This record gives sequence, C-alpha cells and structure tokens, in this order.
Amino acid sequence: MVEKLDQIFVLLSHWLVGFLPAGLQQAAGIVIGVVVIVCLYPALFALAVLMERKGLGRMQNRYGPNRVGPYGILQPIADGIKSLTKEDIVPLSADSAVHFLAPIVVVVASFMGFAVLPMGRNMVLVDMDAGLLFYFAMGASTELAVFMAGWSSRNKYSLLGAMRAVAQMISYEVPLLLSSVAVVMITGSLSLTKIVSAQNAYTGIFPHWYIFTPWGFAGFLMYAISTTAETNRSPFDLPEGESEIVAGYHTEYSGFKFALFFLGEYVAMFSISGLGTTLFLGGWSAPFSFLTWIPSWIWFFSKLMLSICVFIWLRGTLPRLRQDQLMNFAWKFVLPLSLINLLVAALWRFLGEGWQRWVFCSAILLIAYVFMGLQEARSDHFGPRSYRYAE
Amino acid sequence: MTKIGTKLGFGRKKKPEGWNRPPVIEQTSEGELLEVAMGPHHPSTHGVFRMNLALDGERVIRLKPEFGYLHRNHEKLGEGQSYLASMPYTDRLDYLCSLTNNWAYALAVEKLTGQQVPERAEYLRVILSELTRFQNHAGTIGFLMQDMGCSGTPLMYAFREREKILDLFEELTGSRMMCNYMRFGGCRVDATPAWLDATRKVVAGLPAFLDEFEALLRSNEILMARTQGVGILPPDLAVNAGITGPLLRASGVNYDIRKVDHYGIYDRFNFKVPLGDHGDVYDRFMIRMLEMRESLKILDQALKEIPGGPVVDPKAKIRGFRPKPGEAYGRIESPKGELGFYLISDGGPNPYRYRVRPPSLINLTVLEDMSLGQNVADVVLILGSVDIVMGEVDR
Amino acid sequence: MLGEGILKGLAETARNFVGSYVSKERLTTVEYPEQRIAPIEATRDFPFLVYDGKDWDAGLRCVACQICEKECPPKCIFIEKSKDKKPDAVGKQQFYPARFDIDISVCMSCQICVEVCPFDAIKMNTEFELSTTDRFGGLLLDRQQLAKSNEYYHEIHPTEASGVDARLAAERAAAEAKAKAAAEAAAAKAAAAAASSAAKPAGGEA
Amino acid sequence: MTPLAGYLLVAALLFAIGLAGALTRRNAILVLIGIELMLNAANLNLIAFWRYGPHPEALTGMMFAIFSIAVAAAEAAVGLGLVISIHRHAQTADLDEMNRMKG
Amino acid sequence: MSDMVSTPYFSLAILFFAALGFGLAPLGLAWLWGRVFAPPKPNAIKNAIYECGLESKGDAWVQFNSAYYLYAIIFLIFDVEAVFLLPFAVAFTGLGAAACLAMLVFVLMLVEGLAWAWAKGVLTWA
Amino acid sequence: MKTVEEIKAAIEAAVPGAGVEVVHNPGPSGQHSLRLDPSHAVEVAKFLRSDAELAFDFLSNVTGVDWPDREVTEKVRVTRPVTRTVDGVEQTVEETVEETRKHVERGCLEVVFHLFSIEKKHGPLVLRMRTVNRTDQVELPSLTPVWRSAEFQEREIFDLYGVVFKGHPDLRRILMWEGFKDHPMRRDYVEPDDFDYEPTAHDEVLARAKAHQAALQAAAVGHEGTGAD
Amino acid sequence: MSFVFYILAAITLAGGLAAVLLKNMVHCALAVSIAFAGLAFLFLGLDAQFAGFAQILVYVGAVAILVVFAILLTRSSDTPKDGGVFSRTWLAGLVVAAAVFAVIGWAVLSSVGGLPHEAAVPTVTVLQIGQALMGPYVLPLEIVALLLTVATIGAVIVAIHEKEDAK
Amino acid sequence: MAVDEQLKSEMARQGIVVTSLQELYNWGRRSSVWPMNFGLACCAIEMIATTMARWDMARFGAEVFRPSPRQADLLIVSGTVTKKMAPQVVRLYNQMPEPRYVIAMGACAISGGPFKQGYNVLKGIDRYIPVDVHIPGCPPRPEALLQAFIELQKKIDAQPLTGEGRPRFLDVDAQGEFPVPEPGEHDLEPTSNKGVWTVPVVIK
Repeated sequence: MVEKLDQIFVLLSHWLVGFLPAGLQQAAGIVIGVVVIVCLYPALFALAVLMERKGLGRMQNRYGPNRVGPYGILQPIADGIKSLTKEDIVPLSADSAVHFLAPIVVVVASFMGFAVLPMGRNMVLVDMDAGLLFYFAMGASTELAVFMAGWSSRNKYSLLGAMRAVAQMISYEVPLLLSSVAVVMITGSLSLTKIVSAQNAYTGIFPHWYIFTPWGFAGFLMYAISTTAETNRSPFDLPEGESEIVAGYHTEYSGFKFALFFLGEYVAMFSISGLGTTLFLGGWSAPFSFLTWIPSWIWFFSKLMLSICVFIWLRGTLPRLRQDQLMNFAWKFVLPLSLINLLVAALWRFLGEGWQRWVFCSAILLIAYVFMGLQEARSDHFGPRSYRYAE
Repeated sequence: MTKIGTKLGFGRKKKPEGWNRPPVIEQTSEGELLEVAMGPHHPSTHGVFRMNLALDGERVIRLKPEFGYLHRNHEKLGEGQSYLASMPYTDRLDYLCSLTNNWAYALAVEKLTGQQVPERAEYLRVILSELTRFQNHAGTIGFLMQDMGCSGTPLMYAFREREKILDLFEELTGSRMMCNYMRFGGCRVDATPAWLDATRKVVAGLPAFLDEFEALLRSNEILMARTQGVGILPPDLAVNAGITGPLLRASGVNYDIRKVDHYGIYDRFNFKVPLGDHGDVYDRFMIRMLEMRESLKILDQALKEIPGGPVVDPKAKIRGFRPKPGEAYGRIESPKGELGFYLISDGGPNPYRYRVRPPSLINLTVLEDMSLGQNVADVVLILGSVDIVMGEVDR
Repeated sequence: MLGEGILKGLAETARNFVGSYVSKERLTTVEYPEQRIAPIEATRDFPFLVYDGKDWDAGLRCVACQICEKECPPKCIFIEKSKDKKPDAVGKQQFYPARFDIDISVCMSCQICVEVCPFDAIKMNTEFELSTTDRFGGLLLDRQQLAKSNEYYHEIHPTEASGVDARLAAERAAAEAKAKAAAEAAAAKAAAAAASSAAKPAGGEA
Repeated sequence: MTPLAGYLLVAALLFAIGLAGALTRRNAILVLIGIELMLNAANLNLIAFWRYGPHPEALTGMMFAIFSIAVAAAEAAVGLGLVISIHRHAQTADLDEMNRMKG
Repeated sequence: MSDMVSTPYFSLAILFFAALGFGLAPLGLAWLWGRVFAPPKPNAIKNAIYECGLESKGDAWVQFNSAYYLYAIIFLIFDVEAVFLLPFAVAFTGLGAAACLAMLVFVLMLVEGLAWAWAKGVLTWA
Repeated sequence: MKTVEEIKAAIEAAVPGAGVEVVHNPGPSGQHSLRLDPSHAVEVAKFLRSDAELAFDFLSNVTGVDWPDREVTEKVRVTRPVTRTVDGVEQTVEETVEETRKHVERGCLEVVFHLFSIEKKHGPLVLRMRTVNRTDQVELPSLTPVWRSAEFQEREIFDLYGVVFKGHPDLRRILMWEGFKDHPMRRDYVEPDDFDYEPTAHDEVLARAKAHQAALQAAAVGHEGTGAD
Repeated sequence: MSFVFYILAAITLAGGLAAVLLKNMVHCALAVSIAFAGLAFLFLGLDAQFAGFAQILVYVGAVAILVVFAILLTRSSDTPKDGGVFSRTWLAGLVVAAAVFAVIGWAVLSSVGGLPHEAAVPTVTVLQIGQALMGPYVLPLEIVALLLTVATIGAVIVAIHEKEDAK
Repeated sequence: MAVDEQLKSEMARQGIVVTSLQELYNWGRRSSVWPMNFGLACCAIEMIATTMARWDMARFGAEVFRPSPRQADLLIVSGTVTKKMAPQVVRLYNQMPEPRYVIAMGACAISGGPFKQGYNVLKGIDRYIPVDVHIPGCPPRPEALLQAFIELQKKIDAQPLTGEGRPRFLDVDAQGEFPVPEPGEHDLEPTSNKGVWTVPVVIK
C-alpha cells in the first residue's frame, strides 16, 4: 500500500497509457509527464505567490490577500484573468520582435530544467547521464532572455536593469556550478537520480544527506546564496530594484508578457530549489528513516515549498545590496569559498572514514569563512559604531 | 561648532574661496553618459521630486535636482488670508509633522504680537511635537529601508507605531494628520486626563518598538554595507549650506534649536543631543534612532510634570486678529531641521509677507555634493536620509 | 561575525510572523468594511448644521451671519441670507440661510468654521464614507444634506454636545431671564406708567 | 546521401557563411562572429567524423571538440577585448574606418 | 519512430514544445481577447518610452561601461573550467592522487588568473 | 550677541563706506535689521561670516518682499497764478488753493536675510537689501558664494519675485516651469483665469466664475444652434 | 538522415546566415546564439551529449553574453546611419566564400561513396570523458588551463581601461 | 459577482457564454486591481497608511504597487496636482494599459481643494483624465480610500462586456488618447480636455 501510494503517479500514468496502442505508449507516457510538469508548476506558482503575499503580510502584522475567494485562494486566478485581458503595450521605438520573444524564452528556459529533476522515486522525465550539465546549460539561456527583454525595450531603466541582471547572473553562476561540482565529486555522477539515491541511505535514523557534511553544508550555503542571486530574489533583487530603476528589465512589459516574466521567475525558483533539494537535501528521500513510509513525492515537494518559504522570509527581512557589493560578494567571497569547498570535498574523500575528516574539513571551512568574512568587512570599512552626546 | 570627528577626512581645514560649489566629476571610464530622469514619478523620490542624473555605468557624474512639482503657492495663499486661516495650511507643509509646523507658525505669530502662552499649553506643545518627531523619524527610517529594498517590513513596523500616535492626535485634535491644533497664545482644546493616560501608555510601549527596530536593522550587515561611508557630508559644508536637523548633527555639529533657543519650555527637560562622527547615511539613520530615544525621555518628563491650568491665553482673539506693524522670525527644531516662519505685519488682518523657511528644501542644497561619484543606488539612499517632504520643499 | 545581524533580523521577522497568529499586538489589521476602529470622539471630517427639534428646516440654529463663509480658509461655504426672519429656538426673530452650500470637494476639514460660529450652529461630522462616482452631484452638499439633528450631534460627539447644550441652555435661560426681566421691567414700567398715568389725571385733577 | 556527408555539407555551408561574414562585414565584432561560426563548423566536422569514424570509442574527435570549444572561447575573449581596446582608441569598431585611420 | 522516442531528446523536445506552447497560448489568448472585446488603441503618448512621466530624452542604447566586459571574461573562463571540472568530478571517485593533483594544478592555474585579476582591481566594480 | 547698532559699527569699521543703515522694527519681537548697500553687500557678508566675534556662519533664511509702487495722496497748498475775468477784464491773480496731489512712490523688491551663528549660538541678525525699482533695475549681488544655503532660496526669489542675483552660479527658475513668463509672488501678479466650476465662490472669484459660466453657456447655446443647422 | 536533422541544420544555417546578414548588431548576436544552439543540437544528434551541452553552456551562456557586451561597449547596437553595413570589398569576400564552399562541397559530394555510412552507436558517458581527460589527455588539459589563464590575463589587459593612470 | 437582474436578463439574450465571460472578466478585473506606486502630496501618506498593517489594502489583492505604469491598473491621484505636474500625470495615465481606473483622492485631486486659489494648482485632475471615483477629504481617512476602492469594484462589476453601456476601453470608437497639456507662458494649454471635462451648465 505504502509502495503503491509512493508510486501512485507512475502507476496512474501507466494505467492511462495502457489504453493506447503499444507503439504510442512510450510517447504518451512522456507526454503525460510533460503535461504534469507544465500544469503542476504554474499551479505551484499560483500557490507560491499567494503564500508569499500572505506570508509577507503576516511578517508585517497584517493578513495579506483574504477576500478573493475563501481565504483569498482565488487571488492568483484573478490576477491571471486580469493580466490576460490587459492591453498589451509595445513601445514604438522598441525592438518589437525581440520584445515579444524575451518572455517566451524566459519561460521556456525555466521550464526546461524540470526535465532532469527527480520529483519522487521513479518520477523523472529523463534520466540523462549529463543531467546536471543539461540543467546548467538551460539555466544559461535565461541570461540572454533577460538581456533581450531589457535591451529591446529601449528604456533606460530597462537597460540598466538588464545589464545589472546579466552581470549578476553570470557572476553567481560560477559559484553555483562549483558548489554543485563538489556534490558530483562525491557522488561520481551527473545524473540527478543517482545523486538522490546516493543520499537515500540512513545511519540510525539520520539520512546521508550532503547538507550534513561540512563540505555539503558550506556548499549548500554557497548554493543558496547563488540561487537567490540567480533568481533575482531579495536581497539580490537589484535588476528589478524599484527604488532605483523602477521595474528593471520589465519596466516596459504589460499584460500577460509581464505575467510570463513573473511566472518565469517563480518557475526558475522552483526548478533551482528543486535542484538544490536534489543536490544537498536528499531530493525525495525522507528526513528520518522511520518516515520513509510517506510517499517520496510529498517529501520532494515539501522540501521545495520549504525553500520557497525561506526565499519569502529573506525577502521580508533584508534590504537590497548594491551592485558593486553584489559583484564583490560573488567574486571575492562566494567564489573563493566555493573553490575552497571543492578542495575540502576532495579532502573528504581522501581522509577516509573517521572523525578526523569531520574536524579537519569543518576547521578549514570555518577558518576560510571567518577570514573571508573579515576581509569582506574590512574592505568595505563597515562595522557597528558608537555615538557621542552633547548636552 | 564643538569637536568634530576626524575620521574619514573630517578635518577642519578651511577650504579656499569658492569651495562650496559641488565638485565636478571627471568621467573616467569610456562609457557614454546615460542621462536619466529620476522622478517626478519615481518610487524613491518621496513624492514628486525630480533628479536629472548623468550616469557613467552606475556612477553618478552629474545630478541636478528639479523642484516645483508640488508648488502649491503656500506663501501667496498665506498673504491673502487672515493669520488664523493660515494655520490649517501649515499642516500641509510638512504633512508628516503637522504639529511642529503649527508650533513654528504659532511661535512666529506670538513673537510678532508678544503674546504669552500658558504653561499647560507649553507642555502640551512639547508632548505633541516630540510625538510628532518620533513618528516622523520612525517613518523616515522606514522609508529609507524601503528605498534600500526592504519589501516594506520596517516601514510597516514604523507605521504600526505611527498609527498609535496618530490615534492620540486624532483623539486630541480631531484629525490624524492635519491637526490644526495650536493657536496664537496656546492650544485649541485641552487634553483630558484620559488622553494623558493613553499617551503615557503609548509612550511606555515605544521603547520596545525601538528595541525591535534596532534588532531588525542596526547590526544588519547589508544595511551597514549599504550605508556606511555613503553620502558623506563634511561639517564645514553642512554649516555653510545651512543644513539643519539630524542631517547636521550626523555630521558632528552640535546645533539643536531646542538647546540653542530654549523655545517653549525645552530648558526644563533633561535630554541630550546625539552626534555622529562620519556624516554618512548610517550616521543619519542612527542619529534619528537615538533622537527617538531622547524624545521618549522628554515625553516621560513632560507627561509626569504637566501642570493644570488653561491651555489658551484668555486674551487671545480668534476673530479680528490684527497684529501691530512689525516683523518677526520664529523658528523651531522640527524633525527635519530648522523650520522658521518670517512674518511682516502691516497692521492688517492678513500678513503682508508670510514666508516659510523650509528645512527640507535647504537640506537638499548639498544633495549634489553628497551624491556625485556615488552609485545610483546610493543616491536613492542619500535622498532618503535627507528626509524630505515635498509639501515643504516646494510649498 | 558576518551574518549575525542578518540572522537577528530574520529572528525578528519570524517572531512577528508567529506572533501574528497569537497576539493582537502583532496583527493590527482592522478588516474595514466589516470591522471598524472604535469611534474617536474628537474626529472631524466635514461640517454639518445642527438643528433642534424634529423639523430640520425650522430648527436650524444657523442665522446666516456669514462669519464662517468669510473665515473659511479655502472658501468652500456659500450662504445666501434669507429676506425674511423666522423665530429661532428661543423664539427670537432671526434670519435664516436661504441657501447654505458646502463644497466638500474643497473643504479641508480645518474646523475653523466651528470655532468662529457664535451660535453653535455648525459642527464637524465624523462621517467619512463619502466616495462617489458623481463629481458634480455628489460633492456639493446643500442645506438639507447638511442638516443633522442635535441627537445625531450627541451621538457622535457626546461630551462636546452636552457642553454645547448646557451652554445654550444657560444662554437660553439667561435670555429668558433677561426677557422675563425685561418683560417684568416693561410690565413694571408699564405698570408704573399706568400707575403714573393713573396718578396723573388724578394729580391733574388734583 | 550518407548522414556523414549531410553533416559535412552543413559544416561546409556554415563555414562558408562564417567566412563570408568575416570577409564582408565592416564591424570587427561581426568579423569575430564569422570566425566563431567557422570554428564551430570545424567542431561539427570533428564530431561528425568521430561519430562515423572507425573508432568512436577512442573519443578522440569528441575530446578535440571539447578542447576546441575551450580554445574558441579564449579566442573570443581576447578577440573581443582587442576590438574594445581598438574602439577605445579609434572610437570606432568599423574595420574600414580603422584602416582609413591607419593609412 | 520508437527509436527516436527512446532517446532522452524526444522528451526534451516535447517539454520544449509544451513550454513554448505554455508561453504562446496565453499571449495568443490575450491577443484574441483584444481582437474580440478590448481593441488595443495604440497612440504616440501611450507607446512612448516610460521615463518617470517625462518625455524621454536621449537614447537608452548608449555605450556602456567596460566593467561589465571584464566580469564577462572571467565568467567565460570559469564556465569553460566547469566544462572540464564536471567530467573530472564524475571520474573523481575512481581517480588516484596523481590525477587529482593534475586537476589541482588545472584549478590553481585558473585561480591564479582570478587572483591576478583581483590584485589588478578588475574584480572591484567601478 | 551684540546689538544691531554695535554690529553696524563693527561693519563700518571693517568695511569702509559700507553704507549700513539700521531699520527699526516697531513690533514686540525686537528683531531690528540692517539695510546693506548692494555694492558692498558681499564684503559685509564675508566680514560677518569670518569675524571671530560675530561668526555668522549660518545663513538661515533668505526671502523676498515686494513693495509695489504706492500711490501717495497728500494735500498740498499751492499758490499759482490764475487768469480770471474780473469785471470784463482779464487779470492774473495769485491765489492759494488746497489741492490733492497724487504721486507714485517708487516701489522696490527687498531681500531679507536671517543670519545665525552655529559656533557662537547666537542670532538672528536680519539683513535687508533693496533693488532700485521693480521693473528694470532689479539686480542685487548674490550671497551664495558666501553662504551656500542661499543657493536655492535666491533661485526661488528670482523665480517668484524676479530679483536677479549677480554672481549666482545657477540662476534658473526653480519652482515654476521654464518658459513661464511671470513672477507670481509679486503683489500685482494676475492669476490665470481658470475658474470654470466654482459652486461656492465669493467676491472676485464669483464674478470671474460667472463670467466664465456665461461664456460657456453662450458657447453651448451657439454650439447647439449650429448643431441644429 | 531524419527530418529532425534537416530541421536542425536549417535552424543552424538560418541562424548563421542571419548573423552575417542582419543590420542590427544585437540581432546578429542573438542569431548567432541560435546558430550555436542549433549546432549543439546537431552534436546531440551525433550522440555527443556532453559536447552538445557544453556547447550550449559555453557558447549560448557565455560567449553570446560576451559578444553582446562587446556590442554595447563599442556602441555598435545602433544601425549605422550612413548606409552600408557591408565592407566595400563585400563582393570579393562573397566570391571567396562561395569558392571555398564550392570546393568543400564538391569534395564532400564527390566522396560520398567513400564516406562511412553508418557506424555502431557509441555510448559515451561523462565518466569516460573524465577518465580520458585525466588519462591520455591530461597534458592538453594542463595546456588548456595555461591557455585559459593567459587568455584571461591577456583579455583583461587588453580590455581594461587605463586605470593606473588615474591612480 | 453581482450583476443586477435587469442586466442579466438582457445579457441572456446575448447568450449565456458572454454573460458568464463578462462575470468572470469583471470578477478578475475587480479582484486584482494593482495600483500604481504614485504619490503626490499629503494624501499619498494616507494612501501608504492604507497599505500598511492597520488597514491592509492587500486584503483586496491590491497591495501590488507597481512602479511602472505598464503593469498598473489604478492611478490613485493622491494629492495636489500642480500645473507643473499635470502633464506628467496625464502622460502617466496615458501610458497605463487599458483597462485603467483613476481614483481622485482628496480635495486637491478633485478640485484643487484648499489650494485651488493658487496660481500653480490645477483645479481638479478630471479636467484632463476621466476619474472613476472621487474621495472628498483633506486627506481622506484610510477607510475612506478603502470605501472608494469598494466603490470602484462595484463600478467595475456593473460594466457590461458588450453593447451600449460598455466602458470606454471596450469600445473601438471611443477615445483612447488623452492629450498631454503643454505648459504655456501663464497657464497650461489647453486648460482642460474638452472631451473629458464639461462644466455643468447650471451652478446651484
């Protein structure tokens, strides 16, 4: 029964496909998988937007949307209908073809990543040997799309926003890649399914998730920071920093094209958090051995939503960085640390089992963190201050 | 000028003649200048202010402020109507702090006529203006954080407390923002004991809010990185450019009109003036934070000591108010700086000349000096830290 | 340590998030159309005209003295004085406003009209739900729309209204007393006159 | 036609396009783009020959292609850097104009 | 046919087209809505560039600061590095110390480039 | 702080020929002022700023005042020859009559400065300067080079009163838009007539609104008429 | 030779053609990234999965960005006003290109018979590539590292603005 | 989703599809009104207060203050529109995509309010752009803004999708452009947009 519940979607898909002639079965199975991805994540997007608005509200001592439908759950749908029926404005001097293509490229690029994400046991669209590489290759195209959006609008704020976005995304892509490489080094595979199954083991009741190793923890932090920056979320939301450059690269977008950017951002958030979950948080595996009876897909999606909650939490709390600080942070803090993390991951293997590797690896990372942190603070001359009073 | 911080080039060197022009930044990288208008509709300009920027990449090479988008002819209207009728208009000058505006105007008129103010009214004025200062500073910090990209959380907390204070205002004066409370020679209505109790209760709850605010912001690394060393205003320039209020004190100049003029009854209260050593955005943020604490001290004392008695000079007239010919300049320490009113009376029912000395406008004089060479994102912060209200800037 | 302040801030927002489910202090929202904040007595919004008794037209305290019209800073009051006179609450013959318009699209709620009114005829309302889609019809209030009963006044500003009533009663009593005294005096005078006139012929006769 | 011939033809065509671009366009960046296209055409050849060659398991062609990608990337970085540098001095990225300024 | 279906690229292609459809369908729907009910009314003011409510002055397409380019170079180099690192990482569990040393040399060489750029001030945003 | 008279003496000692006048303020505020001669104003200002005892380092408020041309009516007794026909003969007779004479007192634009000292914590010192007239000779020296705080305020006076400050680094309109033709704070400024809908107007505004209304109504009727045709 | 090949080839060639023909430089850069992506898909068709994705990662993700930045930096994004986007010697260039294509095409077509027709589908895993890199190709790897480092330094030196003068 | 009965029966003739489409459309529009991040003066502070925790406009799904007019539905003219600012306000309104709504918040925005006697104050923004809801008050309380917002929702609900009474933006022939006034030598030119603003012929 537990097994069946775990595999319920797989079985359902098989059952549905069973009605078709044999020659079409495989293709139909794929189509079902794709349809699920294309329908599920937008639905999750709606949920996440609502969660964000309500969660932010709660952090700010208010309710958030609660009138459209019961508890406000229909709010995203209303937003969707509104966006759909809004007039579409393309500035006269804009490059209309590129202006039109940009949101579509954003959406497509952010959806493609899901192809290799295992969303549960046996629930992956394609299990490729070079899955992780594929994921990053797809992620790389988003940068171009953002540039297209900002450039084609021919608006100063858009262009500034696009340049910021591209600079930011390329800067954080390197640590993103490097922190994943550490995982690959230990797992020995680029296939995300294999990475999950490598973590799906338990010592006592505790799982073998990579986040519970020194290099994994540090890698996860680097990954989380880079993720936030890659998806342009607060505190790295400079490309759309409204206090400076109005709405950034989508200043000139209206109607559903804007909604597509919005959707693209969230879908990218899902996919990149899904990847993070897979790489460091054991993917669909249960957090304790005695919880394995809960279906794997529940674990995957709860981890996904949890990371979305963290995004929301960060957004509710933190101010925005400045462009130079953002770049400095990427190149002078995150990148060196993730390089050191690679070294630590290698050491982890060479030091073999035993407590030594824990102490050693943690010590290296901690020292590096403190050193780099001090460096960072010193280079910007910041710190707490005291004040004097006059009578 | 007392001791001035020496860090970050805070010397007292006398600069050569003509030093007070903004420096001209030579363009260093080869990119073309991007001419951007920020405002009049821009999320960061706190209303309808406009800055014409020339950017080299993201660096500000030139900045020209442009005003007048909210020029409501306040002074002209003031000359066309009676002294009393201008009182509600002063509410709309700096619309975040109507009560201090009221006070400044009342003070100027009282100087013009030589009227006396009963003691209870003085206490009420102090209480209300310190509450005003508190809510203004909290709001300013909230807006500053909003400019920094905080998604509204600090602003919401600030407004949560502001609502409590506004409720007090409304209970006493009848309106949340446009109080129109002070009169020449006193205040319009008396505060009930219930109101004073409510105020005591609210004031008792405010330190907790400040603690929360400080926990949220004071040691936040991003905030420190964003604000420290940004928009430095040297004290010499600050004094020469007529900068007043928290902006001046953040630059280390000890000048608080409450201490200098002892207007009202401020000499009876025990409070201090916090001073900054760096004159940057962080100092301005912190000076406001600390001034809020000092305001709470004053409030505690004033609420404890408030005497009974009338709240308005019984000789004061509402109708047929005609000051003798003459002129007067009255000023107070408003939350934004020195708010002054200059009145010339020709003996008629209307002032012959009615002039507002707007701290916000004059504090903007140095905006260009503080912003040149900084990042465009910093300009937003610098503007936010100056704390302008367009109603007062343009009048 | 880098990151400490950020963690502190995160803890603060988390505290507020959790607090919003348990404490009223951390969930300050008043859900407006259904819930309202407790009415504050001193609140003022737009002026209204007080009338005594049942008939709004007859009971208006306003005597069209036009002081408020002159003193109104934005000049949003328009009064047309009546040609004839009507008895007021005391019974004294007074002018009354043939027209009394307030353009609330201009009114700045400053309360100066109330302060200068020597007859306690104009007071501030607390009604604020006046949004309208009708620019010209909805925002110009005439005499009838402005007239509100003294009971209504008591409802919204109880303390102030009872003060006003007491004062008016005192005035009325004073007026009545004065009238009475005057009447008595007149009567006395008349009596005296009558007496004297009665005496005169007598004297004349005498 | 064999698949290999197809790939080779595509590569040849791409090469010719790149060459034409490199030779005819005035803008130095576009010339570089043409060169990149030519390099990529060569890459396609490498991979096609590897795939249809006698020893695909030896990975030679594939490895060459990967190295070629790396080298081409380095080439692009330096080439575009040169263009920017020249532009800084000549205030143009137009090759004709650069020539004119030189002579 | 089944040959094609069994490759992973078939699924990717289906996903690609589905995503494309997902992007295009609402835009098409919005366009249709405009055709049937709400006619778009473009005009010179509406379709001008937004610039804080003012008329836009000067072109947005200006020559940009070279700081962006320097970052892009370093990014490119590290991207290429990642292309080599990934196969290495996959093979890492089976590799000896010598091979790892070789990789270390590889990485260090690139780090040297980074360190040089850092020292040169390239990584400091202008 | 020194009294105005003492300051006047100090200025005259430091700047020979400064031509400073004390203007007495009759009101209870007791803020008497010094009228400066425009030609020496900058020197005086520099002295006031740099003098160790006065140290007026803080120029708080700068404002303009418009004194329009005033018609002064006075009664004068004049003696003049009058030709009169007395008994059929024309005679010239000297006669003294009382006559009401009107003459226009030239108005001017005045600029008022309020100085304080941050260092010594005293003030205010009120300075005034007057232009020659209100039409063509409206130039005054700018004090912006001495006190930067005058920058925007002098621009404002230029904008609203039309005083031209010589030596101001950036004298443009500040509050009104470029291309605006008037100086609206002057007392004789005529506001643009745009009172279209004034349900509660009084006095002059009422008259204007009525005129407007009549014109509009006429236009509407005319329009309807043409429409009917 | 399935129709997928034809589609991909057409996309690639169209992208390439657009890249050399279009007037607006940014369009050229976008078109060339389409050509790069098309090539990557062709690689995939040739069972070179790793090379294909690496191609996308490096070319679409990085080189295209570099090109775009270079275009914005040299202000080439405007379409030139004084006509002519092509060099004065465009005809000669075109002739040379056509000639080259003619030669190669002829060579390919004439050797069609001799070319291998179908080979066994190789299964190349990333693991194999990694082992090859660490094994026989370790020297080229180091040389590439050196090359990349030199290229970084070189490109930065070339592109960097003369900041030293200011300092 | 209240459509009054008469309208419903009329719609029934046009077919149930249009009716339900209309309901869905109106529901979507009114439930998702994103205001523009646009403040002018004093009223802007009350507008901000409305979005803050105490009043929380977010409950209606209207907290998404968009800084760019392209993504906004609602222009809250919150404060005095001066003659210098009016061209900008009109341009911003023009740059919003249809359907767009305007709330004139406060006396100044409706009529120039207390400042109407000033030379630089526009006597009501409805001289240039069509205003949906007027809120009197100086400034109106946050509740008043919420009430105006509900009023606006009611107005949206009552708008038919087709036929005679349909709103301006659904009509091909209706005006779509609102000319931006030019600052002249003494006043704005023109002083009002005749297509939007007509003075009521009778003054009370």
